Amino acid sequence: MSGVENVEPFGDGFIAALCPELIIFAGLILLIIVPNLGKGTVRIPGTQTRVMWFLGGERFKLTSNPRLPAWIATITLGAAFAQTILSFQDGVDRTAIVTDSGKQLMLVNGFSRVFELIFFGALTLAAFASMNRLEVKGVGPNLSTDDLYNNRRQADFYILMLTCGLGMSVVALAQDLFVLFIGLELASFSTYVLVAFYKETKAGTEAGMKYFIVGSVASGVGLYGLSMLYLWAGSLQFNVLAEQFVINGTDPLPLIAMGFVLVGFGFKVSAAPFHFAAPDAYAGASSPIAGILATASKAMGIIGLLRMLLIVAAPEASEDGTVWLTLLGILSLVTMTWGNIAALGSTNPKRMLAYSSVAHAGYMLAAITAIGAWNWDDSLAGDAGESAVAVLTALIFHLVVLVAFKLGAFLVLSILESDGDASRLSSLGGLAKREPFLGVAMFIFMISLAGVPPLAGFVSKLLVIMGIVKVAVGEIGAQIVAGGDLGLADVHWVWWLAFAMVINSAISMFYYLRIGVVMFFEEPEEGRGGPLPSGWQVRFAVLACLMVTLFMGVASDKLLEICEVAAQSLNYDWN
Amino acid sequence: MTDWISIPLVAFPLIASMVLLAFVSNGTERMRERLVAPIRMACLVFSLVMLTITTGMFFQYFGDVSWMNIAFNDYEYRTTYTWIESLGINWSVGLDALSFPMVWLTTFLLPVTIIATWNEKSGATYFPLLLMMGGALIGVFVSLDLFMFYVFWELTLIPMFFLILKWGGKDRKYASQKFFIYTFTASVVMLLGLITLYFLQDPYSLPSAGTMTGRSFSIPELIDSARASNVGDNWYLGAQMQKILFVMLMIGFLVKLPAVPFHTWLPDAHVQAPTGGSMLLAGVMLKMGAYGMFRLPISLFPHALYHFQLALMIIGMVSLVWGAIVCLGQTNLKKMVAYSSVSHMGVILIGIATMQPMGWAAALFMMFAHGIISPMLFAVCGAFKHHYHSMEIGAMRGMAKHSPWLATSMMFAWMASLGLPLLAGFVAEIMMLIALWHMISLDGWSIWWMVGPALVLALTAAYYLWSMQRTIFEGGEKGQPPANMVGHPIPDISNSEKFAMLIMAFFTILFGIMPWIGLDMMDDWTKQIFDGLIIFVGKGGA
Amino acid sequence: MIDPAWVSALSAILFIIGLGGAFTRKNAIIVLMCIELMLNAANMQFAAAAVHHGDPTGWVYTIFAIAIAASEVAIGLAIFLAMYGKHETISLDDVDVLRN
Amino acid sequence: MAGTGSNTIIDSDMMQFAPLIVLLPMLAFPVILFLGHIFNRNPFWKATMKEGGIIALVVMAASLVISLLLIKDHIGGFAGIKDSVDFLWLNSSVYDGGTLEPITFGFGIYIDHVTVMLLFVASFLCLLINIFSIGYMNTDPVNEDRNHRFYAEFVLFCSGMLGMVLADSFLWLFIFWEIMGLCSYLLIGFYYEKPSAAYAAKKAFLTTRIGDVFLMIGLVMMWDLFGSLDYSVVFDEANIAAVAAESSGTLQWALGMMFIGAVGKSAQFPLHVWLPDAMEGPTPVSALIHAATMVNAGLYLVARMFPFFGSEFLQDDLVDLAFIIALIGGITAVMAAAIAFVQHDLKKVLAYSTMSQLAYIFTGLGCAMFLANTLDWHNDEDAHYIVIIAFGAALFHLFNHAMAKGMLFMASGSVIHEVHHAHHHLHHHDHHDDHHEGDDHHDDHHDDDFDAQSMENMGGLASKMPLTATAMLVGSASIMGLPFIGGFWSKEGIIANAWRVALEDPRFFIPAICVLIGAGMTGFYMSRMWLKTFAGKPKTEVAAHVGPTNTWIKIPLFVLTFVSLSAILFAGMGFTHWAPDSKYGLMSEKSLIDGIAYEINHAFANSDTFFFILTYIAIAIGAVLGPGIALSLYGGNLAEGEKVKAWMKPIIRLNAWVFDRFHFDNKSVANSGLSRALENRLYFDHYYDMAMLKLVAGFSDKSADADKNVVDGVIKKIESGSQSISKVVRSLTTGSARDYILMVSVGALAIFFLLWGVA
Repeated sequence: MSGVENVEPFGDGFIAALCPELIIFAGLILLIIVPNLGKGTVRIPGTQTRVMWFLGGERFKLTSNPRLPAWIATITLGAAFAQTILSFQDGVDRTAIVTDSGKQLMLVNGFSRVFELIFFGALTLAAFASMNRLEVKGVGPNLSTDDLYNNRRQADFYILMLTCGLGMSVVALAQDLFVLFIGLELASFSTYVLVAFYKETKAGTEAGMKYFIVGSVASGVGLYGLSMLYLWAGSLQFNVLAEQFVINGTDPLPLIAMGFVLVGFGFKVSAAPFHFAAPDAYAGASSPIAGILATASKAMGIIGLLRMLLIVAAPEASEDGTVWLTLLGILSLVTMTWGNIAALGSTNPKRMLAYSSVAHAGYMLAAITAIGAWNWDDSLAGDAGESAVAVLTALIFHLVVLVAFKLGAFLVLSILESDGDASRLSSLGGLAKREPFLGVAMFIFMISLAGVPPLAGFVSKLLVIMGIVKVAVGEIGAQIVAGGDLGLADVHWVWWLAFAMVINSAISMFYYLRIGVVMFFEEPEEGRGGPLPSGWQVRFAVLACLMVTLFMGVASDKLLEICEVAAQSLNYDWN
Repeated sequence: MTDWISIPLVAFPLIASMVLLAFVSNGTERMRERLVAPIRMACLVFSLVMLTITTGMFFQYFGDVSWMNIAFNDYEYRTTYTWIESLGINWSVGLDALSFPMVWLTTFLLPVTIIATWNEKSGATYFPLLLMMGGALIGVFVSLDLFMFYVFWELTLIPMFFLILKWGGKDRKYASQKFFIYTFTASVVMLLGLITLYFLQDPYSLPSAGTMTGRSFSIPELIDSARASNVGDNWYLGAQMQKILFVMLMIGFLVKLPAVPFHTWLPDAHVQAPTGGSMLLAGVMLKMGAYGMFRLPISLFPHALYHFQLALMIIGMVSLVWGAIVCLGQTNLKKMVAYSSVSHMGVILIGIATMQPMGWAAALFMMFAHGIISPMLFAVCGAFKHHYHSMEIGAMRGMAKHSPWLATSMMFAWMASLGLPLLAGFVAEIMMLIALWHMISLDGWSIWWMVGPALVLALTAAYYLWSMQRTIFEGGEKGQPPANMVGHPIPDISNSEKFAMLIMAFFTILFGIMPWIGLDMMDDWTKQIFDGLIIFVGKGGA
Repeated sequence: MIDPAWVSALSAILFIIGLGGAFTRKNAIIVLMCIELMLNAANMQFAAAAVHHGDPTGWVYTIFAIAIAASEVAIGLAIFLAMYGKHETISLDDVDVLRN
Repeated sequence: MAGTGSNTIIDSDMMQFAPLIVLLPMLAFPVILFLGHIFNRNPFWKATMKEGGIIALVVMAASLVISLLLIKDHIGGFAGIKDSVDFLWLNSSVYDGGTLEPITFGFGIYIDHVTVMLLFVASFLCLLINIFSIGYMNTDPVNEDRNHRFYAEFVLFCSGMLGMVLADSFLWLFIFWEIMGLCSYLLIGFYYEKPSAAYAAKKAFLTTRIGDVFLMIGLVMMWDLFGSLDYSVVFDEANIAAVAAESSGTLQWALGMMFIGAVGKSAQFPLHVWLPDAMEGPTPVSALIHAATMVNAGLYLVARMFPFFGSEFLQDDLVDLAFIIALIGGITAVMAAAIAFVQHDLKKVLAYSTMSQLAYIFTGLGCAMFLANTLDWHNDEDAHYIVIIAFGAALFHLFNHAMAKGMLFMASGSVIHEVHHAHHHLHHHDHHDDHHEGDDHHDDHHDDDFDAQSMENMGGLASKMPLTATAMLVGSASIMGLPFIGGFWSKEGIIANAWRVALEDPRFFIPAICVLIGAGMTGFYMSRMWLKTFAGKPKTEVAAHVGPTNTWIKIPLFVLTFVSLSAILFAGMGFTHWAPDSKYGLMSEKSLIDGIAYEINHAFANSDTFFFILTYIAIAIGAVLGPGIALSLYGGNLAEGEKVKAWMKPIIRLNAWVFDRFHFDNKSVANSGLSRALENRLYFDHYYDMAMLKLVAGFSDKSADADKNVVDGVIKKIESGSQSISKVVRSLTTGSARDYILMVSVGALAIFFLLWGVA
């Protein structure tokens, strides 16, 4: 499509287009080098002259500061985030990275920018908040080796954060399924390690192992699906695949391949039945990381699903819209119900949030199903396209604001975790008395998750439901408005997904409110009545989340526009 | 026209109370104690300002307003600001004869509640919560935008949740969550109905349509288009869709009302709620359900309304009778009063189901009258609990002797609630009866429909008198105070409580003797809405 | 030359073996090996498809996939090591602190 | 005919003050309440203001004065109706099958003959009772510090009664009717600390409420027929014609429903149970409720229905209802009289007597209604006269009974008051001597078993309370229908009319026989009451120490004695005529002497042989047989040395003579099953209580359980059920990574097959 500027790798405009990623890349290098800067010398071969080359040896005061990696990572991610926001300033440039053989590798557009916003935003907050999480064994030259080792872990942790961000943004940018997959794996590997990074506890390593094993199997299945797709189409370029799907999308081979690919992404978004490792992983991982898993990582999976289902496999293949419609509908229904029902009885706040995250995955799948209920092929014009854009906008909006309240909730738990434990409901006891700000913030996050107005969670859920309903009634809406005597039986069945969503929201109220009750009106656990661990960074992050949650509830217009641009760009700009 | 609603009646109470809450809850215990008096006074003063504004509105002080001649679906003090343009969401407020009495009632009850519960513990957070509650409630009534309506609709839950949770009785955790979840469940179903309704518009046909969706959330515009398309052989959205949407919206409203069998959250919430919470809950919050019915399903879906007339009548009758019968079996004073609310809300439903303008006016007036009487009932219950540390009927007898004020207030409130003539409740009851019988004879219904109201008129008297016999009467010198009261002096209600009771009693009498003050505009409104229906009835919709 | 279809068939068998092994074996290392089998099955398919289509991209994919597999092993072993440090077992069945 | 026909608005200057009759007492209510609350122990308030009694007196006097002036103008103008909407209550509209009809309810004043009669009775008696109350209530220590409450409730009650009488529509009649109900509830429960009083108050309210419900339904039905409840509309012949053409059956049902309301309010069978218990209230209350006002409300309501019965267009349509009214009256007359036979409580005898006499009036009204409904009285002069006389007799009995019974209650109150005082004095004296402490008035009032109301504790009081005894005597005679005294004039008319109707319609033989027997029974129990109280020897030490009564009490007794004795004057003035019809106006045709002569002639020398004989049979039964048996059973001579006033000597002597000569042992009768049944009030209360407790309370308890366990149980089940489902679901997350992989594989396979199937 016109308006897309093609750029060769490392060619003109490459830096401008991939500025956020390059910032991260630079930060990554800095993060590797800077903590190693010291009074290290190197002997010039053959001589006894030792020349200072500043690597290794006794570190400088600044570089030996264990907080340094955290600051570097935060600033890097923050800069990338800022850069992303700035790029919205005057319309998003659409820039494709194209190899000289004409293969499109990446595409920078509104869609990718918004997702970068999600990734970098979440990661910045998590990185900033983690400053208070990771143990710091003092500062200065007189540290034991163990202490030094501990402090060195800081760098590792934030390096993984950055690679995670890099991988995720590659996913957002990718125009080739395999590129997407590589980005996905990069991010996944980072998260595997980050989950296991909490290795001081039994649960941490176990969580890492489970997440890794199940994740690997899922991505193995996904990769095999990719190979089948490649076998079928001879390319993994989205545009090529899409063209092929239009021609013979009902072949068993691509369908089955697509199913396998879905498994890979399904795991990332923790859709049932691929979600089993998720509650364990969330429960075992440190809370900021769990927050990343529930927000950024999930958004990444959603990108995969969107690309795969909407760009590649959406073209008309059966009478009922698209072939995968029923499949995804069932998946979404099962996922949201499963998540909510499981969360009902969960007494571990983190597991509860994990299950709630599963439920949210179900809502998002419902949204995607709704898009699929439309004939995507004809969607380039008219109301149909609008409907799709509406749902997509809602979905993207949901993902953006989800960062605020889901991650925020995890960050509050993170403070409790530093206080000792956050794996029991009772560990939240009396939070509102111990620190009213955190209690109130947590309560707002909870009811936002449940979808109570006027919070961001309500708007996002409302938008998703609106999108689904619009799709469901859109086709016959005109007839109904004209007075045609049509009922629910005539409305597309995805309407019932919206119904399931609202019922599930109501069910979810049970466990979200329970948290509020515990925080406000139960006594703290034995011996935990004192003040919570200090640390302004994490509280600042919570505050930021809170502000976004509140603000997006009442003034979501601007963000909606951005999301709409993103949604449209997915629709119009894929080639 | 100056916007007299948005800031002073909705935004300021909400924001100010939130700021106060944030400020206070982060302070120390000592600071909180010191701040009780100024915060209470500030809340009272502001609520009085709100009352002044609404009263001024009534007396047409703020602008050229005539409550009597507003065309149907036209609103006074109408103000609209764009909120979320892409979705067609506006901050749109206005008042008509349906909403104004409710708004006035809310502003009236706020200071009364504050005065009645002047010495509530943890006042520094309690009074701002009341104010917040008031702002949210008014928000519901003034909203002329579905989105805004729903936002405020749910927003009312939060302060009430905290009021019950923090100041409630022994089972407050259970009660507050049940209250929240029960009504939330119903209202999300309603939300889905609202959204479905939203998308059943011609894209970009309405003036305030969203730039992205092409649809409008504007209630007046929707009602206009409904009115426009309910002509000829057409029904707005077709008969089936009307019924579906009607049911979905009604689920939300019926639970809020509440109607049997969706009422069980109410006794729990009321028994556990603090006095102030109960007063606002019974006084205004229940009316949200009835208000919503009038504002949306009744205005929009006449065909469905006729179709479900029988169902509404049955639900109303069952609520009426069942509430009264269960009342008689209660031993807890507050629970009894709560069930009496269920019973009275049945009157509203029956009034609606009569499909008579008079029945609707009765329902509207019942909303209003019950909004003054039931807070008084709960204020009495609260004082009872406060002084005698028990809610059991018979725990304290012979109140007439040692607590004449409380006894008098109780008797007054009880009598008002059982529909004593010249008190506000009677007006609605007799109008409902007349309208019901008129419908029965006009439409050839079975006269056995009269049995329910007749039975309840007697039963209501029975349970109220029964409880008075065991509280106000008997006892005296020989009466046994509850075990925990033995040896303590038995105080009468405090001056602030007396004052609040007197105010409520005054208005109960005022609206009993001169119901036309409020009824005239309600009558006007029901006539206007009914004018549209007659065309409809004419084409055989019933 | 071998028909790529045969290679594909082989890769399918490998994939099934890998997948089956992944959930039947309880030793973490063996499960890791099974996962490698699955990845390799994909690699073979890529290679076969590359031949089938005469498109060199497939080989590029294969190379990348091999790299991915390698790093996966590295990460996996590291995680298992850490797990062993805490749980003193690498049997998947015995590691169930987190459940329900 | 009353009401209908002429809608002339009389030009009376007093009309503009008419609302004050209602408003003054109504406004006095809060004034007395609050002043009393504020100045509770202020000596000026207590001694001079009589704790509000004077305020009440002033407003009641003002009401009476305005009423009298109004009545005077009314008599002078004598032309029907003032019908004006002075006060708009509410507006609404109904959908009437095509159009919206606006409707209006407003309050106005409506004056006609029936109104004037009741207005006089109510305002006159209220004032007298007010005077009596000051003497009665303010001297009883048990009322200390709460008399202001009494006066406040009293004036509100009066306001309700006067409002009901003056109202110009059935709706406002009902509204004031209910206010009276509330006040009767408050007044009966005046001694709130007594469980029996609390119970009685509740019972009174609930029983009348049941009637009220029917009344409300009747009103609603009537509204539906006429589109209004204003008298001017519903009594309009044209409107009645329109309704009669379509749905005279519905109208009969509506009137029947309203009649049930009257049954409740006037304590007729089967809603009579509240009235005896209502004696728990202070005596002035009993006088107020049972004589002057509340019980008359039901009669007034039925009398108000007369235009329907009298309408040409409804001729013969409402016969059944008329019969039911008469029947209920007949049954209650006999039943209540029988129960009165065995009562020992002075006030309860009067209560049953009230019930019985009201029943007479109902029978009279029923018969009058029947006549009006069957005879062509609009055109036939004779028929017209018959109808007017029948209706007038019933209303005149209302008047006579109200006066006599009010006096009887006040007199009995005076007796009880003095007996109680005597007892208190004796007891207190002992108390003081023994323990030298004088506190606990209240305790000794309530604790001991002495019952100041029981006739077993009295006897021989004729010498100690001459005025009271006289008043009682006159009152009793009036109720009994002794010739020439009070009720005689009206009762004869009722009996005669009952028989007249019975000759027309054999169904009416039941009420006719009932009222005839009832006359004898009345003679018996009223005599019994007087004799047990005033004749014979003092039965207790207390009775021997009773002293005379105070002036406040004497005034009303004196006045009413005069009124009762001079009933012939009222009869002569044409009270029996003018009440229902302007045609027989007060002194418009006849002079007073003529009137009296006519009445006497009519009563004792009826030209119709049947009625001539009937009259003497009735006199024989009521004035000779009944009292004779009572004389032979009770009383006897006074104690030695007791002196009575000259005019009472013959009575005492007669009693002594009969007692000595004809005394017989009635133990076997007194111990019979019937007697026990009568003492238990024929078990009505028992079964009603059973019904309330077992049926209603039991059912409501069950319902409350059901609400908690079934309706709410479903919700709780959903909650607990979802928790257990959650447990099952969560148990699928076993914790083993292998299971997770298995699930992934299963999921993958499922997708595989699903898509395979699609493909």
